[in-house]
Amino acid sequence: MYKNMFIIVLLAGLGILLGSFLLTHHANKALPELPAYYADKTASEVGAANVVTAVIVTYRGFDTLGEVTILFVAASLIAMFLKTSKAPKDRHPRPSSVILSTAQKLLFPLIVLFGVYVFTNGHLTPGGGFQGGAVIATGFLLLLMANPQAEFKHGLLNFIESISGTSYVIIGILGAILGLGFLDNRFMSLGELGTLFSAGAIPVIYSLIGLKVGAELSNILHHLNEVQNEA
Amino acid sequence: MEYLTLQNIGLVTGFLLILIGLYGALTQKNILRIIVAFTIFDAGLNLVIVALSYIKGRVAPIIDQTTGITNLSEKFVDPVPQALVLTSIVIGVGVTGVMLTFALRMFKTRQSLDINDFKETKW
Amino acid sequence: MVVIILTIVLGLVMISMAVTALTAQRVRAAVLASGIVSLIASIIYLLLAAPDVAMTEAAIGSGLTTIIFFYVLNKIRRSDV
Amino acid sequence: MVEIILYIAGGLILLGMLTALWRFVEGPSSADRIMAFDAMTVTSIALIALIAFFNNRIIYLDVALVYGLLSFTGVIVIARFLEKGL
Amino acid sequence: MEIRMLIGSIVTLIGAIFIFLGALGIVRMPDLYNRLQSGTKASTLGTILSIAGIGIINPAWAGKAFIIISFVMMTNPVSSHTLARGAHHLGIPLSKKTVIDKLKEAEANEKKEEQ
Amino acid sequence: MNLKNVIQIFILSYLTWLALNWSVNADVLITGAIISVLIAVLLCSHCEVLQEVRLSPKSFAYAFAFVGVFWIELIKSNFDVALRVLTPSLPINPGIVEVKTTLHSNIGKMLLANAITLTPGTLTVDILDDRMFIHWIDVTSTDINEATRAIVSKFEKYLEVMYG
Repeated sequence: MYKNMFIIVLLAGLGILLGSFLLTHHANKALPELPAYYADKTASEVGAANVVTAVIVTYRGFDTLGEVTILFVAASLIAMFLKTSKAPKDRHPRPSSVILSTAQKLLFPLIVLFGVYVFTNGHLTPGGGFQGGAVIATGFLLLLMANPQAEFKHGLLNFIESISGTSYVIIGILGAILGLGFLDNRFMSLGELGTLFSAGAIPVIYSLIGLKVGAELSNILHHLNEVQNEA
Repeated sequence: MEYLTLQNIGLVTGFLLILIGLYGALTQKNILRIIVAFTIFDAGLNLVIVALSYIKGRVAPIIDQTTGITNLSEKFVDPVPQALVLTSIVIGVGVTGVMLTFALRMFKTRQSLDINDFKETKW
Repeated sequence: MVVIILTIVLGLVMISMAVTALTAQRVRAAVLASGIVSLIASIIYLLLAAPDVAMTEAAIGSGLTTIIFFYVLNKIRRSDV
Repeated sequence: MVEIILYIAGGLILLGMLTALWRFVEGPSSADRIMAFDAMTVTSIALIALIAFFNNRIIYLDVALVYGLLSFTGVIVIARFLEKGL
Repeated sequence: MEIRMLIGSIVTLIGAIFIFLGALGIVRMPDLYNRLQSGTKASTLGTILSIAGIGIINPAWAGKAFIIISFVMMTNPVSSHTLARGAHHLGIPLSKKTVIDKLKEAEANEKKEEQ
Repeated sequence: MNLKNVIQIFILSYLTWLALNWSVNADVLITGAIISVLIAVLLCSHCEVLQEVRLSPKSFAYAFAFVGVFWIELIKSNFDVALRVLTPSLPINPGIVEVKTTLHSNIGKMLLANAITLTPGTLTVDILDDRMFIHWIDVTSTDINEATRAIVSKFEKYLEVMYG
């Protein structure tokens, strides 16, 4: 009883706070100083057409490194939670129909290609490593859908993940040595704005992030698929 | 009528989602439903941040033929909160995955999903 | 004006789906409803001039979260799930 | 002229989404809900294309493609969940 | 120029009408399978026509519009087939108007042979 | 590792890449070629899906004819179902019928099932070897042969030439 009263009082207080914020706040008419700097200088300093990508990969590169680390820790935690209960396989899932398995074979290369398109064009169009990684994981998921007991190349996934993670850090250090700071993209040529080979190291970094995220998410889905049924 | 802008609608929707999600997370008994309420809370929070970065009459911060390359700071919306929200969404799915697998482990040890059955670490 | 009406309708749908997610009888309906909340959020992100966020929300926030939820629900087969 | 026709089209698409939503709330079975979800997401692709046209940005179409791909996989996963094939 | 844009917008409008009719079918039809028939199929054609109309209005967008159209045409029948198959396996009932169900008979026959 | 298969997957991926980028600059062409080769060799050396396609002028002509017939059927049957939905009395006569197909290859079966599913009024519910179970919104005959003639034959004669 007291607990419910407490919850209602808490929510009402929060509601009043948010409502008063809504009534008193004034919409921005112009960009603050820092975002205005980013918007004006991205084209000449970084060479990327997508300002959000420039902010994520270069200006705020450390944040993204931390983000990738958090995702890695989450994937390891999920593997740890699920691996301790490894039991002999007693799953008998209903097999999929011919239509789904054939469509999967036809769609799988195209989905992976689309994921690669999303992360190699991260500096020109919306999207980037995280979205492209999710699309690639979708392709692997479709593989699992068509054949739930498919044997996955676990080693290959882990290999891709660790190689791309290490390369990401190495490129960051290269930026510190050859350029101006850690994760600086200007040690490769900036190229012409709006073309595929532009923005220095951003496409390379985003491709590595995409491969790493795709491998991690595929690993998570594979672990979830393998744990045996309960109850 | 001047309150009826895109930004304010986004803010109101986001605030209501935050309140609904918080209410659900505090009152539900089933662990899985608590996690569902948490994802709704997450969506509302992200919506509020993106709505705050919107400026009326401006376009998405991506340079192409329609924007030109001069005076960009007077044409673009704020890119920094968008980058922040992108990070937040990716971390959100990692957190949700960990919560779900933990709920699965809890269910396996106790065959129950009720939050009141797990009281050992309560203080 | 048209954009304002569209956003209001989408926002109302989001809020009603969030309420549905809390009141649904079975967990799978709640998960689907929260998936719809995320999907409509990604359309609102497009209207708020944030295509990057819209893409991330569609791919990761809505897609992968729902998929992981259903994988876990598959391991917990009970009458109310 | 063109814009007025497209506004009417957008209104019809929104109405279609809301009608599918009614089926989602109504049920009665889980499969009906998934079908309403599928119809809504397919419809949303058209809505996103219209938004892209009114903003005059081709880059928004990428979002529509990702949206369609993820909703397709989601429906497959849930359908396989229903028939216990996961 | 003007004629092409008019044609494109009319194609989009026809697509929107199909989407609306499909949604109407979702509400009116009596059981899941009939809803799948009218609902997702009409929505698919509506979406295809809408995007084709947008592609006609802006010829520079034609490549991406073509990709989206072929993708939707590839994936949508697969998902509705999987859903219908799962629903039939789960035993979701057909409406009272149904005249015949050969699949149920075939499954019953197979079970008999196994025993 | 089958060379014909790898080449087919490569061509498919490369065309998709070009349509996605919608430009023919040198950098797009080179990157696309590298990525398509990697996908075809590393990921798809075992998915023998396009093997059964016959590459001859006749099959190309039939492919175009198939697409044309398919679009005509699609629009015709869409109007049919739309009329049924709009009629207040809802004149439907549904049922699941069994039909037989003479196609042997998997991709031919998949294309046939997809074409049947995409035309409103018919929906492939299940497929067991060469028997397909189809939900039909207006059952005119429950006999296998007549149902086959009404639903399958119009698509099958084109697909047979292309995929066998």
